[in-house]
Amino acid sequence: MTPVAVDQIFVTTKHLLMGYVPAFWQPLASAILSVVPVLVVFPALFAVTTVLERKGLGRIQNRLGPNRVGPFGFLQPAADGIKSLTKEDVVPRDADKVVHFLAPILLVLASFIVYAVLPIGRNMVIADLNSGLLFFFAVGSMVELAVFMAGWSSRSKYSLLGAMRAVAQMISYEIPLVLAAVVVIMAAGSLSLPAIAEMQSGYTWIWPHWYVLTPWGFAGFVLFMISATAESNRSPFDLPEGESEIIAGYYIEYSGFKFALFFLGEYLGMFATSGLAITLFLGGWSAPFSFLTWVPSYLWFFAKLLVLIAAFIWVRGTFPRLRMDQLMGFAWKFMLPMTLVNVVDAGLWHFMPSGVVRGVVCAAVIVIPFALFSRRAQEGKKLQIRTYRYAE
Amino acid sequence: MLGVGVLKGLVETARNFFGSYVSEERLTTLQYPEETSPRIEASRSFPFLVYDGSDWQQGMRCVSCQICEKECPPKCIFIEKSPDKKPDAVGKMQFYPAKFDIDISVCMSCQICVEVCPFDAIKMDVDYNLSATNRFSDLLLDKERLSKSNEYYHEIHPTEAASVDADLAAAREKAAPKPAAPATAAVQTAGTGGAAS
Amino acid sequence: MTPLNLFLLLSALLFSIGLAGALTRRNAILVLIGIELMLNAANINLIAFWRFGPNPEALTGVMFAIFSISVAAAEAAVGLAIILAVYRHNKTTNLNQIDTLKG
Amino acid sequence: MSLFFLITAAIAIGGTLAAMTRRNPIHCILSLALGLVGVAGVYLALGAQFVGFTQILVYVGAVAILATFALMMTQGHIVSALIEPRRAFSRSSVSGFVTAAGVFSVLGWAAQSYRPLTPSTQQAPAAGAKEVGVALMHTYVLPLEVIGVLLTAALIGAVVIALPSEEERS
Repeated sequence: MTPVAVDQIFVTTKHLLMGYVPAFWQPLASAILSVVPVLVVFPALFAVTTVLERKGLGRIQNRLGPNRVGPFGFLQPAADGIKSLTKEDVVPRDADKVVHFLAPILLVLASFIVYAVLPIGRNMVIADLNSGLLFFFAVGSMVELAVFMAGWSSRSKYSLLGAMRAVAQMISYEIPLVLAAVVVIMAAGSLSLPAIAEMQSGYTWIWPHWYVLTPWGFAGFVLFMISATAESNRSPFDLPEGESEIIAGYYIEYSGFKFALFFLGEYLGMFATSGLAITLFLGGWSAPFSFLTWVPSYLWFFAKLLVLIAAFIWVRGTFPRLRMDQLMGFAWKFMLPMTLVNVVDAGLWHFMPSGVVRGVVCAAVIVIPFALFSRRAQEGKKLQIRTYRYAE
Repeated sequence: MLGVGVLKGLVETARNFFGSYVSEERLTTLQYPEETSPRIEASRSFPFLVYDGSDWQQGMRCVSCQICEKECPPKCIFIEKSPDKKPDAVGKMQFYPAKFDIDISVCMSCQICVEVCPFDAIKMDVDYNLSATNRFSDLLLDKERLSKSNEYYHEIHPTEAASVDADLAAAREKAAPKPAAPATAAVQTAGTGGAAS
Repeated sequence: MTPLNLFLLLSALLFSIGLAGALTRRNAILVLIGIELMLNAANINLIAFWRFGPNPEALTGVMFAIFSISVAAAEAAVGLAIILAVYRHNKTTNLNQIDTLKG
Repeated sequence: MSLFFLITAAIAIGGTLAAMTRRNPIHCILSLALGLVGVAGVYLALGAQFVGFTQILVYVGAVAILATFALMMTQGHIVSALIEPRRAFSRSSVSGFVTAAGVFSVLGWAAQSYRPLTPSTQQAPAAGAKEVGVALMHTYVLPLEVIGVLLTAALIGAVVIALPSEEERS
């Protein structure tokens, strides 16, 4: 088989299967054939990621991590799933039963719908909407509502505090998230994610045309990933959960399988934003070097996804949780101005003639404000190695 | 500049991550049920009752004075005095506990019962594998389950047990001139045997 | 294709629901929500007439709807800020109890 | 008549009806979000993708959340204060319903008596991001600037209004 045939094997298989379906049922069959793999692959990835995350975090803290269930502990998610399925489903007596029940469902639903516009490989996207990116952010904003529903309906102080924290945080970080993505829209001139991925699939000598390799693209990627970490409530921005203060935040009153659904929704959201970052900045399904294009495109997508997941785990194992005022200050005083500067930088890149001068100028336009902002941020703060005093 | 500390932190955790695969001394984890850490002599878990000799009912050092019951902060000890008397470790006729229960789900391992016991009858155990399926009856230890021999005590806390045996032997010396009841002779020899080992 | 009449009927219905809510509810926030609903009903009209109108390439209706959405967003922000300020004075958002102009 | 339109219209009507009739304001806001998603679906049925997704982004992501925040910052801590009393047949509500019914009958009569119109193009004209952007930057550049000024003014104005005054803060 030629590399192209291997690359398109899922697409051709689908077309082959569609040939056996009567014309009336074809739209439905096509939808099912496209949707079911996504519904299978990403939850499976969730299961694998939980093990990898726990093992990775363990190694970062010089522990072993889970290693009992199955070979090297890789059947741990099955054990966790059985456990959460057999646990009692507790609903607080004063809870708003309907909203309490709908919240995890809405969360998982919103996290799943987002995958409709993500190109997983060449010609592999469920719905090629010409406002795909807008769709992504629009559906992503429903997660906030789900989180609020979960927190409010539980009728618990902790969950309400956690939900309000989470919503405030997600709204604050949605602005830098969208503004960081705007530079790519400016460069690509399209909101369709497959088109954006296609735009980056060319090569100069062996180097790809990924947006991350430009000054504004790199800055945009870093800003996007920071905002994505905050959007998916992951450490170091996980204070909606804040075990030490508000126990588990908005899902404290959930147990059993609903709790597992929250977990699933959170991880699916993380995969989706990582997938979006890959599509916007890391060239989607395209190979990193021109001599590697024979590897199927979907493998590249998942390889990049795993790398980003590893980065998320690494960051989670490294940084302590921020304080609420630090979190908000970081969003409004650093992220937002930096993304606005980045938008200006992308415009500059677009209108300057290509060459070394352009690269230097555009890099300077990013680096100088960054240095200024970081000096502002550290002004008046005594940064020193903390000396520990023990109680006497 | 902002971000340098972030990168330093990332490098540190990466070093931990890869180091845990390379160097053995980084991983301090023990695979618990298969391997256990070496026992430390000073470790303590929950109280037990010491008896001398081989018969736990005869050799019971406890004279049911109920000081530990009164002193216990969480009140987890329950003692019922016996109607009759039997010779104690020193050979004096004393009461013995008809019932001696410790609820170790309540016990907080403070060791006050050991401190206040004038007869060296209650000591701290080191066993920590105490999980049980029934939280009521399995965690309420009665007299029989609490009794452990002096040899066991020597095994877990050798230094402490030796000094306790020396004290007991001295007390027995003082009590020896008086005519001892025939039944205590066996206990006495067993007690000295324990001290010698 | 759905006939235009249905879109207009839907829009009229949503407008009436919003109007009824704005007239009958006592909570200031819900009155504001009713007004938002009426704006949305108007937007349906704009989009429907753009789609069925003679010159859809000009995007007039879409543009009007986009501007209307942004005006509605601004209105919601200012309106809720006013409600917060009023609440701080009167300790209520019930419109029946907010009956003085003096702060 | 397409199935998609029927479903979205049903969602829109159901959601907005619930939003205006539920007694618990939080339920009202949540059902309003649902109803506005339905309205966005109606936009999609009309082929206006960009406006539909903007609708979800603005109303579900921003306005509904803003309304919940306003509710929480005013009386959210008292659960019983949130629930409105049942008074469906008071004078003011009856007059409100009558007014709304009158408006609906007039509007509905106008909509029904409209001569049936078919779209001039079978396929909806492209109203994606690119076309909207071009239109915004050419034909509608003045309204765009005005909207920008309006939004900035609204942002600053909302902050100034909502901030507690000096004596209240001390």
